[in-house]
Amino acid sequence: MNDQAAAKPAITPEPAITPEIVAEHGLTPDEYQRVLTILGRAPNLTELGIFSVMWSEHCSYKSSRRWLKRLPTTGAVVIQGPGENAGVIDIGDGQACVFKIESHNHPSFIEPYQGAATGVGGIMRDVFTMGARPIANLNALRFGAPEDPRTRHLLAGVVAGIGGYGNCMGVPTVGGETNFHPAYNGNILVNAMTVGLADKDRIFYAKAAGVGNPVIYVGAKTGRDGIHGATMASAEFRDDSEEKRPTVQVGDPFTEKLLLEACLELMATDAIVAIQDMGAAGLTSSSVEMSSKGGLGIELDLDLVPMRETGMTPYEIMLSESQERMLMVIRPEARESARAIFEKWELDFAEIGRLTDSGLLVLKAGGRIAAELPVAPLVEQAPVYDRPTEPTAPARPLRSESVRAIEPIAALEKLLGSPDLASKRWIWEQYDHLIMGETVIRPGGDAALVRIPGKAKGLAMTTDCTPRYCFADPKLGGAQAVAESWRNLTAVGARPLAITDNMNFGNPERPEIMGQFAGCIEGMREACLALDYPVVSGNVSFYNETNGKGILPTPVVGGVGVIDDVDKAISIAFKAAGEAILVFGATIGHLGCSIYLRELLGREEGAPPPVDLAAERRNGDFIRGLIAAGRLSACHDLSDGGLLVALAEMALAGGIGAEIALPANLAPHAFCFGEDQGRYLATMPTEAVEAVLAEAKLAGVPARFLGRTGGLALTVAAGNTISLTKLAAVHETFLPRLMAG
Amino acid sequence: MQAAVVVFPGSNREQDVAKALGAVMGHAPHMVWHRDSEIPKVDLIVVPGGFSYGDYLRCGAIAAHSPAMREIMERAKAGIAVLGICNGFQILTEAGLLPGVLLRNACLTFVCRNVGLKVESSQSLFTNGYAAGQTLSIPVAHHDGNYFADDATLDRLEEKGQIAFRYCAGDGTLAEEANPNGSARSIAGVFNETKNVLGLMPHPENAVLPLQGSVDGQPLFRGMVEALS
Amino acid sequence: MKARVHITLKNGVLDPQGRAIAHALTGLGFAGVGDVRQGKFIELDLAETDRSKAKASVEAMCAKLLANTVIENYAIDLVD
Amino acid sequence: MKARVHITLKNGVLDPQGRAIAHALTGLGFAGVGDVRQGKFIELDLAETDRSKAKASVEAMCAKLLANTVIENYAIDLVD
Ligand SMILES: Nc1ncnc2c1ncn2[C@@H]1O[C@H](COP(=O)(O)OP(=O)(O)O)[C@@H](O)[C@H]1O
Ligand SMILES: [Mg+2]
Repeated sequence: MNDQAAAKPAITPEPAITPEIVAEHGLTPDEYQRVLTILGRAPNLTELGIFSVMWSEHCSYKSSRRWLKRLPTTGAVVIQGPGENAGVIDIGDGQACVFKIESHNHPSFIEPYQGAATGVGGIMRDVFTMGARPIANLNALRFGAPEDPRTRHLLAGVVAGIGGYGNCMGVPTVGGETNFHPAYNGNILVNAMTVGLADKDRIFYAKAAGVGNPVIYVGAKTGRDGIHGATMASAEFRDDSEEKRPTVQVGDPFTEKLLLEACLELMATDAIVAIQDMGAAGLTSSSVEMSSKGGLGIELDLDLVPMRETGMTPYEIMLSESQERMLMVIRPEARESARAIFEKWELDFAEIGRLTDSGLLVLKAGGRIAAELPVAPLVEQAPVYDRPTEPTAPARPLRSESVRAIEPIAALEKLLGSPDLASKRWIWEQYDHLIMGETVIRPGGDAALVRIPGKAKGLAMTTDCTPRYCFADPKLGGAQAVAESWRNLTAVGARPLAITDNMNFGNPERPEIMGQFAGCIEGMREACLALDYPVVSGNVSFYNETNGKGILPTPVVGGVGVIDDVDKAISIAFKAAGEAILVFGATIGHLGCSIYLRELLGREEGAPPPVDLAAERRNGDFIRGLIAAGRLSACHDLSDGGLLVALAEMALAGGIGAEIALPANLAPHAFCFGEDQGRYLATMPTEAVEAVLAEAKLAGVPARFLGRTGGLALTVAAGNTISLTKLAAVHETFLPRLMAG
Repeated sequence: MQAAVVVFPGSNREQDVAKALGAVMGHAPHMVWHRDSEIPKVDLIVVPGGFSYGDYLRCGAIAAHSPAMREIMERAKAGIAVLGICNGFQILTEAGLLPGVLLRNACLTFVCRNVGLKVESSQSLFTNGYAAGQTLSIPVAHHDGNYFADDATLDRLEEKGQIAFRYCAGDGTLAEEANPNGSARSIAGVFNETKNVLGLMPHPENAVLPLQGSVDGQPLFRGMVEALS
Repeated sequence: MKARVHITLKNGVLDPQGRAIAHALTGLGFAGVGDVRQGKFIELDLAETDRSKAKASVEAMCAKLLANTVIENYAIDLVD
Repeated sequence: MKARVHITLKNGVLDPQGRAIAHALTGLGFAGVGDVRQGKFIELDLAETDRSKAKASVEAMCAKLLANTVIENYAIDLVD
């Protein structure tokens, strides 16, 4: 190949490659050496640009690949694991669920509305590229301290952007999570997840095939948007990078809606051989990915690329991140029928090249060769790093005696109004969470539940991560994130099936950050194995760091589960007065790393609550059984804030109060606010209690009667009480007040 | 009875309303692509919710000038029933089939939630399934539902009984807090003078099944089908 | 030739965006901000070279599509 | 005094709105409509009477709130 390349060298005149240019493209001297060896000559600027994006952290996973291999990715339900545009699982009845999560952290910090909007647009493309119609969106957000001057502006823009894109696409945004912590002041996290539905035998892949087959460009025109977005997402922020901003990508959800309908219409025919959306590194990664997966060459005539701006160079065309574009390989005889569909939807449709057997990526422009690169080495010889890791020092366990006791009701009132526990209604009411008419469980509870059109069954979905646990103990935190998502799905009655993950970390070149990453992966691995809950897709976002200060390690887990009959699903809301309230799972009152400790005592310390995966599974399977048998009326998993917070959320959701007694053997604040894992609160008719307790005992599931629902107040241990009206006010004021400024 | 749902580029609740209608009609409505100025002979034309043409320029403005709309105006003048929901309502006002305009929500944000709706008049082919004064729970999901018209127009609408729905509290009382978008006089839906055209912002098509948390939208579809069959 | 069109809300039509801007500016500590109104500014490239013809056709564009004359006024300048 | 602020998208920044308008105008039969860009036009009443002070404070308003300087440019005229 090298001789060939030498025989017809790229001849478009472009500046000679200096070490400075190499550095600007984020390639190390070693990596550049590797380029020279592969080519047997110096690259021109376009070729260098292509190497730089293909070998960027974002596209090559060079720092994480070695660790990601540790994640379990197989299982009975897995149709397609990581490596394609999205993961695919079997949900029965010949149907498949296609889902993935993706970060748009850096762009959202620079321009919150467009950054978040294009993030949502990108992940939806990943899902419908595979032939699935998106049926739900979720998002996991992390912002800096509420009092940080930038937080309000960022939160407002991100939420408006997510809504602006998803609402226009007509896909309900049904869930997510939102946390605040000073560690995100300079690096917010915006992770967007899309869940789609397809026929099991109609999944589309990126693997190109058929020498001579036409390569088709469809969607929006190409402009100078976000050039070097991919390399930006792979470079640590310096304060001045707020100044030298790259051109921001602007999203056009209207065009994407047309693209979605046009693609699905074409996918109903047998025209498509391979299809790949143009995401980060647009035309470069899509063309390289398709040809490398097919072991073929590809030849593109850049003069045929639909252009929005004049005078774009091959470099700019190949690196542009203009949105709402797709690349396809189709059967030649389908050309005209395919064109007709895209013209009906008023979208560009251009044949810009063909597949070859040369194994080369050949770019022509103005009748000259603008670039000529061997595809296989570009992908296979991408650098892979085994970066040094330094394990996080174990956190000193915290004796609960050392934690000041605050009267439970007074503490609850403060906690329910604290940033992480306050209602997120202000956010999710800006998302159309009802369109399509299948939303059974709306935002505000545990997992969201969306019925499958025309079926009794539904898909439950959730995103979860507790970064403060991951920071104190990465391995435990990784396991906890997986376990909590599993628990959230279980709490509505669903069978957890698989996850997608979004690993958000600091600078991987720092051993302690790599140590956090490795630790979280190990924990996730153990939890996935213990819970039969494989990883089918994911995304890594490194360099979430400003001036050497990294974010909290944030491995967001997006879980999907199935329930056979949505009528059997239950929400967190109390349904009737006079019902019994039980807590399942062991309550020992672990206060290390708790919200109570942080919000009320200003202490972020101690070891996080242990995660016992065997117990997690035992308890969850037991709860799911009860729900399937229709024996519970409401259920809520216990997470941030502990038992009393969950009880309050259930009461507020149902507009029905409760009275519970406190155990003698445990300090009230430890019992009410400890964050012991693997627990659920559930309600049932009083008559049922005895039998349920007996069965729990047999199943080895700790269970205890707490009290009863009823009234319009929350009462703890006779006497200490607070009205739901007052609780609701506290719970619902934080965000509206913050955002009103 | 026959119905047609007109689909514009960017419409996105056409399936929701087609399902709700189909369920009561016993057969699916015709889905008509906006470019086909030929709309089949039907008793009801629905302009569905969504973001026609991305809601660019003004919500509904661009769709209001499509060939399909010209045809719909003709049919409406000829007395055929026309129902515009959300973006459909915006399109009908932009086209001049209904009075007033829909401005950006007073809160400036998109709002998705169930709201209280008071049925102002049951005297129409759209609302005969309800009792006047009845209160409903129906979802809204819009960014521009802030109904505006000058006082003279509003007075006239009230005199002629052209107000179909108002936003209200659970107990049926009109209140600032119960008005999700700042609409003048809490107006959520209006008829044309001859009451064969209705536009409303809320989504009855998303309140027809128990799993949707409310079935208060049912009577609207049942009433229409009874009146038009 | 180029046309620049200003589209503004008629008096008496409430302007939620304008009001929100005024409120936000005051919140940011800008004193003495009174009424704020937000309108649109649309620039069009036209093939037409004849001024009066261009003017007429932009008039028609405004009346037909660009402005909603129930609530909006428009003003047109041509620049060549 | 009054300030009139024009906020326009920077060159090269995609303007889906402008594109849709151009497309619609052509659809309505207006020939020769080329590029269309849509911006904002904001009018503010200011208590400030000193021109240069007013100018400075509106500058600040644009940078802080009115314009999104990542993708938008702004131009200010004062009229008294
Ligand atoms: N950014 C968001 N988008 C949509 N829904 C959200 C978002 N943030 C929080 N929510 C919703 O608020 C509820 C509470 O979130 P969270 O406290 O994370 O639940 P849990 O602790 O059970 O994971 C959930 O229903 C979640 O879907
Ligand atoms: Mg939960």
